[in-house]
Amino acid sequence: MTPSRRLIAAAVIVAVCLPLALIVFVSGAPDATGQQAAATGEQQLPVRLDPIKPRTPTGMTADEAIAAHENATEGPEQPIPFNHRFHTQELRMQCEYCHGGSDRSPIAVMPALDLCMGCHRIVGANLEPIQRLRGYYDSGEPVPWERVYKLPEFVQFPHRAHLRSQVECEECHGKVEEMDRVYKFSSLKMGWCLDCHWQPGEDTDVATDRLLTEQFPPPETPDERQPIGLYPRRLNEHYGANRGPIDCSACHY
Amino acid sequence: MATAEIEVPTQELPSLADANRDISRPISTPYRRYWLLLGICGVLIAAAGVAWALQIRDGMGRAGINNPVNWGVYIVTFVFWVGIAHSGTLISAVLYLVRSGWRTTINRTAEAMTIFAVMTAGLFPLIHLGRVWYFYYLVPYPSTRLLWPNFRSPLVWDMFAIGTYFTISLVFWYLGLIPDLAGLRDKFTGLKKRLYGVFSLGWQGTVKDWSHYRRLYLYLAGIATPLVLSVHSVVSWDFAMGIVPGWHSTIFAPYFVAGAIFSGIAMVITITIPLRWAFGLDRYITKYHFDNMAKLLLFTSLIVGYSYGMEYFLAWYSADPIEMQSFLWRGTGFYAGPFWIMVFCNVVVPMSLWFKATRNSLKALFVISVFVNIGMWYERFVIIVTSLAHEFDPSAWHVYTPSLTELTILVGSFAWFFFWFLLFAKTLPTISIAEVKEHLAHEHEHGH
Amino acid sequence: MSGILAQFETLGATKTAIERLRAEGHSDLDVYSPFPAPELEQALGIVSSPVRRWALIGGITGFLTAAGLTGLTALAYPLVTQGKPILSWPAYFVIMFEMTILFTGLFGFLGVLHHTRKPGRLSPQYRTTFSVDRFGVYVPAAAGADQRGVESLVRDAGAVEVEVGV
Amino acid sequence: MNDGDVEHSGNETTATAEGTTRREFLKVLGVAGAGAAAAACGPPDTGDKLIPYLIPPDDIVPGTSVSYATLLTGAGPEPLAIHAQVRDGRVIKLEGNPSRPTGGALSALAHSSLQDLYDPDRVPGPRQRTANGLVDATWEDGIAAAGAAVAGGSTVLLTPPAVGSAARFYQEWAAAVGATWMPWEPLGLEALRTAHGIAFGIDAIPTYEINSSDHIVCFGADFLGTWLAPVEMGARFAAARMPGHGVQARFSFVGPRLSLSGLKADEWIPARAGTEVLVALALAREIASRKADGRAARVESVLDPFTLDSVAEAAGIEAEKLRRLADQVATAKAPIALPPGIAAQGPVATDMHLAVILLNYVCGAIGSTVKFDGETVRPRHVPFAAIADLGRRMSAGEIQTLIVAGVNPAYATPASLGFAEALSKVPNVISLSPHADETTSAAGWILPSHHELESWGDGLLSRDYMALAQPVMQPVFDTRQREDILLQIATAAGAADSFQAADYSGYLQGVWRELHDRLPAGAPGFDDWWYQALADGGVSLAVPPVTDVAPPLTAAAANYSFRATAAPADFSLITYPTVQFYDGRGANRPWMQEFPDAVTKAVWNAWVELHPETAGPLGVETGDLVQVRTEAGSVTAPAYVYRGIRPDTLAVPLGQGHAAYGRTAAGRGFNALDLLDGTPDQRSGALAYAGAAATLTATGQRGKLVIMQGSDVDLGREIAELINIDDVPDAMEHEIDLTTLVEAAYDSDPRSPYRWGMAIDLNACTGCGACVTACYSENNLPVVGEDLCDQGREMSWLQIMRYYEDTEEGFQAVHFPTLCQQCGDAPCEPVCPVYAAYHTPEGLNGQVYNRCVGTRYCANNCPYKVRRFNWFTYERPYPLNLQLNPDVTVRSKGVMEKCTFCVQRINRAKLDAKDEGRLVADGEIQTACMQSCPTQAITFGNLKDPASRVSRMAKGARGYRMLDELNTRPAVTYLKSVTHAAMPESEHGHGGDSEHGD
Repeated sequence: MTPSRRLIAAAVIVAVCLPLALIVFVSGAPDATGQQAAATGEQQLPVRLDPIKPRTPTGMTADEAIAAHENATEGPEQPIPFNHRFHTQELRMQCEYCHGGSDRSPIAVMPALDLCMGCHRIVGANLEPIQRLRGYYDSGEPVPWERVYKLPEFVQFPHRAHLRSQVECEECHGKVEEMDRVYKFSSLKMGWCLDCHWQPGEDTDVATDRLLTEQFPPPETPDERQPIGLYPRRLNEHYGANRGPIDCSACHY
Repeated sequence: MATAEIEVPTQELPSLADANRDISRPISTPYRRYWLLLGICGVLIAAAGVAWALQIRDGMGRAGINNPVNWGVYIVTFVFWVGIAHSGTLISAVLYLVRSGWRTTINRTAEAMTIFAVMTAGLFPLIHLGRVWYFYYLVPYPSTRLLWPNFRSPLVWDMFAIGTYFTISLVFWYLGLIPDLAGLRDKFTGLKKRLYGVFSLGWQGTVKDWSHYRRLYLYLAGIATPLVLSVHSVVSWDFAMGIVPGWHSTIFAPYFVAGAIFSGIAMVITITIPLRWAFGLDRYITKYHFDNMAKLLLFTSLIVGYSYGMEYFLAWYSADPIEMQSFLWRGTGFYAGPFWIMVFCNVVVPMSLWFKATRNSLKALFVISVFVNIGMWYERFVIIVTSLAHEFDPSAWHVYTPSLTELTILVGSFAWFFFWFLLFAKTLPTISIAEVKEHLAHEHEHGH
Repeated sequence: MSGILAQFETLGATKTAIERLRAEGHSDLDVYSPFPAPELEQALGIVSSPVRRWALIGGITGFLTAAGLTGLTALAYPLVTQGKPILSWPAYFVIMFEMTILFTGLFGFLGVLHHTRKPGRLSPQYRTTFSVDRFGVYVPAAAGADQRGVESLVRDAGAVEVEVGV
Repeated sequence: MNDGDVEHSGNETTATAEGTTRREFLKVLGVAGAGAAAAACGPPDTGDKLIPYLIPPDDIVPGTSVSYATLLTGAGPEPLAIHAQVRDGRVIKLEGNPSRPTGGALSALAHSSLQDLYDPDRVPGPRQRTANGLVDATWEDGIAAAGAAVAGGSTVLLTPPAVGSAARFYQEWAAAVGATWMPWEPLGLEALRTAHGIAFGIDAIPTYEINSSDHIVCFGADFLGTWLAPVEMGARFAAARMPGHGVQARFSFVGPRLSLSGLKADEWIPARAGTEVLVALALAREIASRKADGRAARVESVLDPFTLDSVAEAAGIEAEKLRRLADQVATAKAPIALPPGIAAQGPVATDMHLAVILLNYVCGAIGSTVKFDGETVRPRHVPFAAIADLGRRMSAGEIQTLIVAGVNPAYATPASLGFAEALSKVPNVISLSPHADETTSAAGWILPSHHELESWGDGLLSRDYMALAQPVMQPVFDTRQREDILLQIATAAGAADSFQAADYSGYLQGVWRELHDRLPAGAPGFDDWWYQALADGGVSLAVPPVTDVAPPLTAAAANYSFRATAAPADFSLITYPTVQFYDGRGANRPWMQEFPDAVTKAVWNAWVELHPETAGPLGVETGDLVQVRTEAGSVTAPAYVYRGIRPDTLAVPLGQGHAAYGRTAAGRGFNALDLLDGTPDQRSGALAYAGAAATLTATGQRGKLVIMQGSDVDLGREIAELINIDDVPDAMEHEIDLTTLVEAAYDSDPRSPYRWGMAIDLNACTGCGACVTACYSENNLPVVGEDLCDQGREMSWLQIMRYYEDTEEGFQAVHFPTLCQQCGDAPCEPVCPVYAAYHTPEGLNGQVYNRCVGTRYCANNCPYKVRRFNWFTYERPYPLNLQLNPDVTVRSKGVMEKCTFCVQRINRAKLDAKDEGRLVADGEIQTACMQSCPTQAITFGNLKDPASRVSRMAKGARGYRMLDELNTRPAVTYLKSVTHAAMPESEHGHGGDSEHGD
């Protein structure tokens, strides 16, 4: 009667291992995220306003850029084949040039068509996509860019807080300067958020607040106040307080 | 030892072969009446299904519940069915432990009832969920949110208690079935043989096997007994753990357990009487069994009645105006009707069981048991709804009346229960053949 | 491999047959019974079943599983409710209790399946009458044993039907 | 923020500015709204497109609110300076202009004018009436037709009273085209003006400084609800009634029915309807006889006939009460008498006002608490009599053209006047109203004008402050500025040259240039000054100090012959305006229909108030249908049994019973004006809203009146607390220190510097409901409709419960704002199986909508019953959804929701603070309710900061917590209401438990 034997043996093993497996998993879960987070924590983040590390331009031409966007496989194809790699690497443009204001707003600011035309009235005016861009501008229609990142309504995500805490654009959006066509770099799932917000050994957001009381008494005049984006890092370095709240109500309300 | 007292004259004793034949006789091609009943159940279930579907589409608003009264017929019926589920394991397990032989012929039916009642009850927490499509949030599984259920919540306790109860009852029931299935396997041929063969796991009743079997059966009876008590205690804690006046009471656990056994026994009686008649099992389910069940019914009725009184006594003695006003309103206010129905059905009617005549009249017994079933549904209604309708802040008081959707689903739940029971009655022996034979054998021995 | 299968109609007869056979030194008897018969177990000298150990292990496993599940998940994302401690053992105990019982039952069942070699095939000596009202005693032919002696023995004991060489 | 919505709507708005058609703009906004509405239930369904700006506006950061200062004149009796919160091109919230004395305070009606702006039933564009009904038309045709009609002569322009430059504009316009301009206000102040004309020979409305008074005697004016300036008066009243600071002013109310204001009175003198005048005179006589000074001598003769006892007899009250009141007023330092408002405005309205003036005169209030600051800021308007006369002339065919703009005479005049029929006699009826109301639907041409929030304008708020109104968003529909339409009509009528300005904004600037020219030298240039004014919401004017605050009494007044009305045989009828509907303009706003009436707590209907002693014999209970009949007509409506009304009086609310005006208003309740025969007061021409003789019959049928409150009394559960002023304790009884025990009870994380808490002063709360509506507006609360309200499925996070507390001689209402108490030991939290309800480190009871599965256990276990469940997914017909606040998730079916102290505001403030490396300062966060409370009854702040205002109040002597015995450790502390009335031994009365549903 070996078949039944085997069945039973298997059943017994499962039953005994279940609790152990569970214990390992549950206790393991935070650790796992922790290691990742620690990893990102150790690597020295560039100060936000530094330029993107100059890379040797690959000598890509505008036509190549357009082709590269159209031939790219990942991410949605855009109505105008805008090539991020080309603009950031070849032309050395900064994220903030087009997406400035994100550090003052809960949402990421999309460049106005006006801004594009600032250059493209002249630059590449003869290119077909640029002419289409021109067409939009003249007809007074906005460009219907394809959305790449979309959070559900029940998540309140302040870009501003993250930028001012010196979270790099690329931590969430990836190396956009190497994308011919922007694709969704991160899952935006809650666990993914917690990878950063959850720092084992580090203290939670309330501790940040407490430390503020001790370390940063309200200055008399506004101009004496901490330069934007500086204090959270100092808190991290000096007191190991975390990067953000893990409190549900910080994002869900 | 009750065994000795079976008042069946020896010459009428069926032989072991008779037992096999008689008890498995119903397992045959059914009559039209059977299909009719099955069909009616099917229709009612379908109706309830539609009602539920509409509720999921439109929202809980289709039920009559409102702001102060957030729980209504659904939770009432849930508790009702969980209560029904209790007699089964009680009769099999507890009576098995105390060696009261009269359980033998009814424990199979009672256990089946338990299984189906839990299957019915288990639906209601889902039906009453505002966003049932997210029910898996209640299940402890590793998710990307790193979030788990809140094990401090009585609702989660409830989930585990009911789940355990269902599983253990199922094992208990199935274990008892195995030898009988083997008997059926040997009786039939062809497909039936194949099927019963598979489920009997190749049982051949060697004495070694019987020894393991008896051991486990004993253990199961042993753990099922505290389980029965714990399950309905946990159910009662869904309310007792709340601060609602009329819920927040320490007597709830025993009170609910007694109530559960009360309603369970009643349901067993309600079912076995027609069953006995329909399948001609008069020689196996005798007056003697009903007499014992009636006594148990009377006893639990007394406990339940005592609890009703005790609730009022506590409220009065506490001198807490809120408690007092709540209980005063319960008996005199908008819901006085349900309250007095409850008292009449659960306390007044069963008192007739003091008389042997009533206990021995199946008709009377049947009527009384139906009364008790109704009364016990109302008991849960009174406890849940009246307490919620008049809570701490008088300005928030508001009453509740069930909606058509709720009633349809309530009726559907009965159909669902009897649907399964009908299937059971036609496919499995409604009495534990092996145990009956064990008895008869001893009788024959005595007879010699 | 051949032996003798005797069928009996009463418990008593079966019992005496078993006792005599064992006295004769036939230890490995297969006895079939249509209902649980403790008398026969005594006759065969079966004292206790190892299922008890399975149940015990199951209970302990269940208790630990529940403890781990409740405690560790609470720590996995510590959220306060009503000022209760993150590790609210009194509340978690309910879960532990239920899981203990659940695992006890399931392990016990597995135990029975294991020791009764179920699910499995029917043995050639099995007769369908064993599930109705007959008791069966199968005496495997031991090397050099006297088949006749056995046969007459069981007949004396009251066997209603004896098959040789099954 | 959900990028989807926000970017959509925002940038589309500007796209519109750049010329995409309005339809597209609206479409996308609609999509955004729908997307928001789908939240909390699975993935959102906003479009997957990102629409950026074409030209980025300088001052707008996408996804953040910009507040524009402007002026709101149409929301109730007073003009309000407001800040409109604009998010991505949509107005989502209105708040009071914090730079004004009343701060962020607003009225419920003001908040709800957002729903007026986004009213789905607004006239979307020009319409013409043809043989087959109303059809779309073009502006050009409309203007041309109107021009021709006006050129035809005998034109009447009917508008609301115009403030500021508009008044001048209408006059000039009327002159230019040879028309008559009639500004009209249904609930006007004509009687008050006339009375002051007689008394002092000046046309003025005084300032009633009740804040500096120590005894307020009100003769019927609902000054906290609907009369004169409720928001401003609310603040003054709170100041007057604040215990501790000096002595709390006494408040006596004279009149047959307790209004919202009357319910706060220490003493009620239930004078028969119409006899308030006698009471006032009798009081004046008593006081004069006590004072015996010069003023007393002047009015001795006129007061002589009104002896206390004769008056008490006539008014049906005990002379003893009256005498005691006289004593109190006579001994008071700074007493003040408030005139009858609309509710007491009977056939002798002028006399009544004059009597009150005389009372104020003899007790020395004139000049001290009643101040005349010269030129009144209140716009003039024609009396009701003039409208009645207009109706007659219309029926006589004397009127060729009637231009109606923003008033609704066909509804707001008694049916007996037959104004509706008269309209049909007018060849050209042109409506410039944005709403399809009764008058508009009778018009031949509808040329819809902008909503106020889309318009330019200005107006005096006080004699030294000129407020400016500017458009705060793109027009929602194809409408135009009202004055622009008139200008174009004038042009079409050939009167173009009489206006230099091309449009009204130009005209307005012209007027303001004149204002600027009057500035002293060294003032900034016009443009800077103008933009500053736009930013601030107005400019302060340099005006000479007031010299003559107490003008002398005229001889006419000194020898006036007063009239009183005879008591009707059966009942005298009172028709009164309500906070939610006012003159009926609130009726098509869902928020206002679902607003529980401050007195009856009834919603979505109109009712008949009668005294228990009246109802008893008839066997009538609340909700039973009764028929009220007058000579003018009769209505059958559900009864409301009310202790606060005289047994010989019936009262019905105004504002319901619309035949048109929109899906929400149409066919609800009845129009109380149908019961009036339209007799004006002879002297002032004001409509007599009170005093009509009525009969009452019980129909024996059961009607439907949805009351949003279960029991009216707290049955000794010490929920609503009213104490006598002498019993105010020195320290808080059994105080729990919420700042030190936190570790023990985990009110909030011990390491967190915050524990958010609230203090609510029941003594200050007047039950006006501004907070309730503010909450609807801030937190995207759905409106569920009458039937669901009846089933107890209302969604208001904040409700004002009106509890009756018995005093020795009568009763007094305690308005009890009930909201989530954010308990430290919250019973709702542990029972949630999925942690959707949990405790935040800052002491809030967090509610995670997207985690909620809807077991509703939390709501069962909440002793305060403040949790609300989404029984359905509630629709917001476009464009109402444009008002949704993107900072707050819109909940959908199956989700539990509740107040979280406006956690979105808390989080925003914390981010701002962090950016500046500091903690949130006290007062930096204002919850929506706190912000809009006129009496500042609500205080919010950090309980862990002992210096914070809320901590100090929470420890205050009057402080207590709701159902404290449950040890839920609420973060909300209530301050007991204080009365001058003697309290019975058992402090808690068990009067008339009217229980809901039983």
